[in-house]
Amino acid sequence: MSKVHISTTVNGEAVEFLADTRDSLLDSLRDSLGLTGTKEGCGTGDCGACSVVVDGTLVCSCLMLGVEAQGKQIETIEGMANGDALHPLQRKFIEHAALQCGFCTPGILVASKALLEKNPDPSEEEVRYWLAGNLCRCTGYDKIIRAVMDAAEEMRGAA
Amino acid sequence: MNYHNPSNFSDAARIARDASGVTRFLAGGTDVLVQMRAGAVTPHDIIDIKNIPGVDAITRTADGGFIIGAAVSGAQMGADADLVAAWPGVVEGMELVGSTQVQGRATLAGNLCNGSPAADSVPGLIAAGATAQIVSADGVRDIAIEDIPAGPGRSNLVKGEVIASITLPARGQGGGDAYLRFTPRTEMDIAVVGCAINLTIDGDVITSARVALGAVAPTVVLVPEAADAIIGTTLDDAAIAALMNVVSAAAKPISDKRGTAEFRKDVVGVLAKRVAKIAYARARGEAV
Amino acid sequence: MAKDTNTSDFRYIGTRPARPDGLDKVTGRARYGADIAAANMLHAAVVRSPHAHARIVKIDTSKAEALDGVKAIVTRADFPTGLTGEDWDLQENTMAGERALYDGHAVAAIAATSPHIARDAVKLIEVEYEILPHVIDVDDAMAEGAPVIREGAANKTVPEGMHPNVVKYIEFGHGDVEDGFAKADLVMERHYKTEATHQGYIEPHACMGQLGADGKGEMWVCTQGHWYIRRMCAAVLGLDTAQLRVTASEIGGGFGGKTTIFMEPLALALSRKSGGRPVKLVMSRSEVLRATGPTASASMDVKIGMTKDGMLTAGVANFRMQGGAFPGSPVDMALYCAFAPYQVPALQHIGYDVLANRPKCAAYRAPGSPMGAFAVESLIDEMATELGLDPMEVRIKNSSKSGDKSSYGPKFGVIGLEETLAATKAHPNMSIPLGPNQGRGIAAGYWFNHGGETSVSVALSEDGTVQVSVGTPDIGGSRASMALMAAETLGIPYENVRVNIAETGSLGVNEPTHGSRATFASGKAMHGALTQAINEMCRRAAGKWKIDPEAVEWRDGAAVPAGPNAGQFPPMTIQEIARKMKNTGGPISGHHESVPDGVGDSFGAHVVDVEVDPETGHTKILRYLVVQDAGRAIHPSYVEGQYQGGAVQGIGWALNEEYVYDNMGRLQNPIFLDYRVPVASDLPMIDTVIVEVPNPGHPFGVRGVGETGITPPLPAIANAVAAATGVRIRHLPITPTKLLAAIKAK
Amino acid sequence: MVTVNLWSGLRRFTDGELAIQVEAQTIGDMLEALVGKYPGLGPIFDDGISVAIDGDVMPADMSKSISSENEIFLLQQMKGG
Repeated sequence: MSKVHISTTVNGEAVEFLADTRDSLLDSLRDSLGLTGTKEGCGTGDCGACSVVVDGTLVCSCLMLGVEAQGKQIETIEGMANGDALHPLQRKFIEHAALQCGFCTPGILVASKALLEKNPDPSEEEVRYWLAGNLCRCTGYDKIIRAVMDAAEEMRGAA
Repeated sequence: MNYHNPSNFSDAARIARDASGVTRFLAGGTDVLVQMRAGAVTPHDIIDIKNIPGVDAITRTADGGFIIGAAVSGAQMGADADLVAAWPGVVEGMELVGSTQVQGRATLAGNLCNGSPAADSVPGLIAAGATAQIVSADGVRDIAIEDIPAGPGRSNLVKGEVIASITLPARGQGGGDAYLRFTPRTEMDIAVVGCAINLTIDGDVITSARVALGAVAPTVVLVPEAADAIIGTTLDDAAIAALMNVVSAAAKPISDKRGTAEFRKDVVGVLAKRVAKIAYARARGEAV
Repeated sequence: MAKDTNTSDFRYIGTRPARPDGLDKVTGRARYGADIAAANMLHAAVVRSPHAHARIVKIDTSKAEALDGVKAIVTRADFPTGLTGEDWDLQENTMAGERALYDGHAVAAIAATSPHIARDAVKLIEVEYEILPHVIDVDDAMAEGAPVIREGAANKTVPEGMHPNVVKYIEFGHGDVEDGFAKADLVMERHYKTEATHQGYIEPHACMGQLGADGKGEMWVCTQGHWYIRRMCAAVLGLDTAQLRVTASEIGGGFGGKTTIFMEPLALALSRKSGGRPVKLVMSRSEVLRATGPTASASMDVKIGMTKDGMLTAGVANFRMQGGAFPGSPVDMALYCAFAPYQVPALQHIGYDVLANRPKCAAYRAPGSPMGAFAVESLIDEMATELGLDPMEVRIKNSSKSGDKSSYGPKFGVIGLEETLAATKAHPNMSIPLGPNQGRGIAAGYWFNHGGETSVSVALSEDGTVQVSVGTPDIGGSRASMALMAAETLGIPYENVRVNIAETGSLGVNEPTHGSRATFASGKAMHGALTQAINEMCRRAAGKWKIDPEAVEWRDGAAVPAGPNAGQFPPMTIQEIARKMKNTGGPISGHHESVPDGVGDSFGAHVVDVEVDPETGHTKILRYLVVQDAGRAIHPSYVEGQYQGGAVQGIGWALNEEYVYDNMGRLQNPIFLDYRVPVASDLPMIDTVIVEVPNPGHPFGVRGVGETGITPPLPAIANAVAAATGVRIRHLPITPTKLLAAIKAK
Repeated sequence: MVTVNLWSGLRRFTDGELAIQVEAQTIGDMLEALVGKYPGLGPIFDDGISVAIDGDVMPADMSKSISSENEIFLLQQMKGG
């Protein structure tokens, strides 16, 4: 089966890859581009482990075709830190022990970042509903919610 | 699988008409990709309509209605203040489809074409009296939303037809709509029962209404006798009791993994009561 | 004593530093099971039975073989024969033989040059089935006339005359229960059921295996225990165990479900058949739900006697559990745990392990204990309510104390249930007023904890930093707790310790991270290994000082002369000893292996407030409190995390999670949309209190903390719902459908 | 002489006895002596058991020393999650 040549931008870098038309964007990121920080937990858009941002919109990369990436701006967990400087959310997740196994963590960080860019001062309820599509089976969400709220507060202070 | 990226709806419809195997239109993709991943459907041709100019825009009709392009996402609808103000029930139905991530992609047209009797956005559209613009190689036609679903997973659209947009009528004075569903979880769930009501009032009296129910029949259903139960009333206790009885009687649900028929018949009445109160309050301009 | 009132002399233990793997995990760098690729790698896919029970008449692979890109296909015919016992069970579950025993049972596997080709090939394999009668429910499976899943599977514990699907029977107790019931003022007997649930880890099973014609192999796999993977794969494939080297990837949750094999031998078999190419096999979510995990489902009868002042006089528990088409439901442990929090003069326990046409169950966090607690704690609560007694006081009054004889026979060591219940009673959540349709429920829970085979090495680096090699994969932060204990033992900074999860080639056999044992068992063995290394460092210092090694002590990261030589020489730091070690006798390391004794039993108590919508039967969790004895909390944040995570898994089990089958025995909800684990918006914050009653069997007082937390939620929520509605649901989950029907029937 | 407490389901194999005295210095001796006395216990032990010595539950470590001072229970084999 012939593949389609795709040019796109991932974390600010221009990249090219060949996509089988059946590949999801998640497949393309992981298998074609080697960006395995984005995870597959379900393949049906129900767990959020594959969360990425495409042209400013938070999406499940398992629900998008790789060929749809043509010409888009894609942000993944690998682009979240600025060199050695972690994003406040990343720091707060470590500080609050907001991860146990860590498998859902990239998706939750990407989703939380999208939230705080849209709403810098979310209530606990708003954080919980925004992240309802990101399953975590280890933590019971408590420390995740606290880490997001704390990061939001720090970012507001810095702004 | 062939990936097509047409630049207008006529081409999209023609590609679909001429295709020999399984064909899927790709708007949000939130159902198509799930079906592909499950191995349930492997399209021979997939037609991406998202790059058609205007398909991702919400525009206004001359009389103040809304035209919602087939690729407009739930998140876009929620961000459109005019649309939210006019048709809050339609928007809240759409916003219940999937997670924040799914909201970034999922569309009204896709939710409609998926053909689920539990589709959260469909009762609100039907209650609102919305129509869909259908494009085929033969031309363009508008049909009422309630005429599109044919049964679970099936629609009345034929090969070579594609939804280009959804039109919501002008809201007008004294109108209010609302949608509620029941799910075991607070989010990330399929409606066990859903109910949308759109009504208009003159003073305190309901002058017109449309009631649509989800997940209680093979398709989302419009229940005119439920509307009749509240038209001409001030939504007093007797009217609400009548509404609850009518929707319970109109519901012809099945028992499945998500709930029993008995539960659905009970809860559809409860939802109708709650939805009617919200729609009525909205029509009166009260905050809810 | 509650954690915040406890004081200790520890410098590192009890602090909350950043976990060693934190940076990798927040940047996406950590490598999990599916995050690996190798040159020349193939991708595998598995053909699974769509039938609950069917004879496999014929498998035609010819069309799949003809597909371009398909490199190998295996069926059961490619596996060795003659296995017995557990090894046969593992092989049969990995790949069906004569019959498919459940919906999702593997019947063939394919390796191809891309995942798409492998999946296309799955559709080209033609399997002819003869559908057989099936059975799903545990009570149905024991009934006369039920389809026999396997003749001769029963072990010798099963008395004559039982249905062949009953494969294990257990009976134990003490005292005269009839006499006990005669002394009671109230005797109640109730029937309870719980449905099967899945561990629900977010990372699907994934591995990459490579196996050559020489019988040497490598495997990368997400697992709680790579020595188990090695032994089981070797047994199923007829390999020499030491020729297989298994590396544990980072693991995306396990909760017991990754303590065994499901598909790993398939990757190796496909690799061997394709000329030794590496084969990657990653399950889809629906494969995970259909063919791995889950828990047993349970049908339970409990009868309890209670005096009017709340003293328990006698109890009888009769539990039936199906664990899928193979022996191994945790009915025995359910019974051992059921009454463990209480002192009951007379008890009788009877249990049946039963086969059904469902996937082979795996361990799930405190296996069996949640079901037993649901039945017993629900009934105690119902009886206390009936007698007008405070359910908390009834529990305190009957609670087990240090040195008491346990409900399953042996006496307890030092336990902290009394302290746990006292801290629970004193918690502010207990006195928050409740509104209409709201109710408060409490329950206690128990887990044994576990030691298990453990092998640990430590080694000193040239600059005085220390590496620790353990064999227990880190699922929830155990590397942090190891590093803290090592820092404490050595008197060096936490950051100067690196903890590695060693592959199977570099340590002796280790059991998995299961039974809440990692921090206890690997920690205890590490302490032994560090003691050995410290002794050697003291010996090196003594050599330099030309004094007796016995006269050297280790203090604050340095060897210090002691006894008659005290003060004679300045302390020799670990850095100094390390710098000179190549000239003082060579590498310094320590090693320890054992099956550690001194396991500390674990008790917890939970309090939950719920609000029920009386018109829909929907239950909302308003607030939730976990109180549990940790023995000693090494890294309190991760102890709290275990409490919170366990509680939320229990909430899911109590309210929404269940395996739903149609009348053909097919699983109806094999995706996360319909298998409803709790989402963030379903929950409040989960309050925690860490009680510390140190375990004398561990150098730092550690008890395991991982499992007990899933046990009390099931009854606590059922009790809260009963308090809110006056309706008692005795069949989990408490779905809105069930609860609304019960409210209407009231 | 040590006293071994069995679970009551095993009484079918021990003529109804549940507290059995055997001469043994180690757990290995003890299990061997039990099977010698009641051969029906052999297959049960082969399937795997746990032994609790003074409340410490562990898989049977054959070399572990025991004496008449110890409280000894046999339990079905335990596994954790």
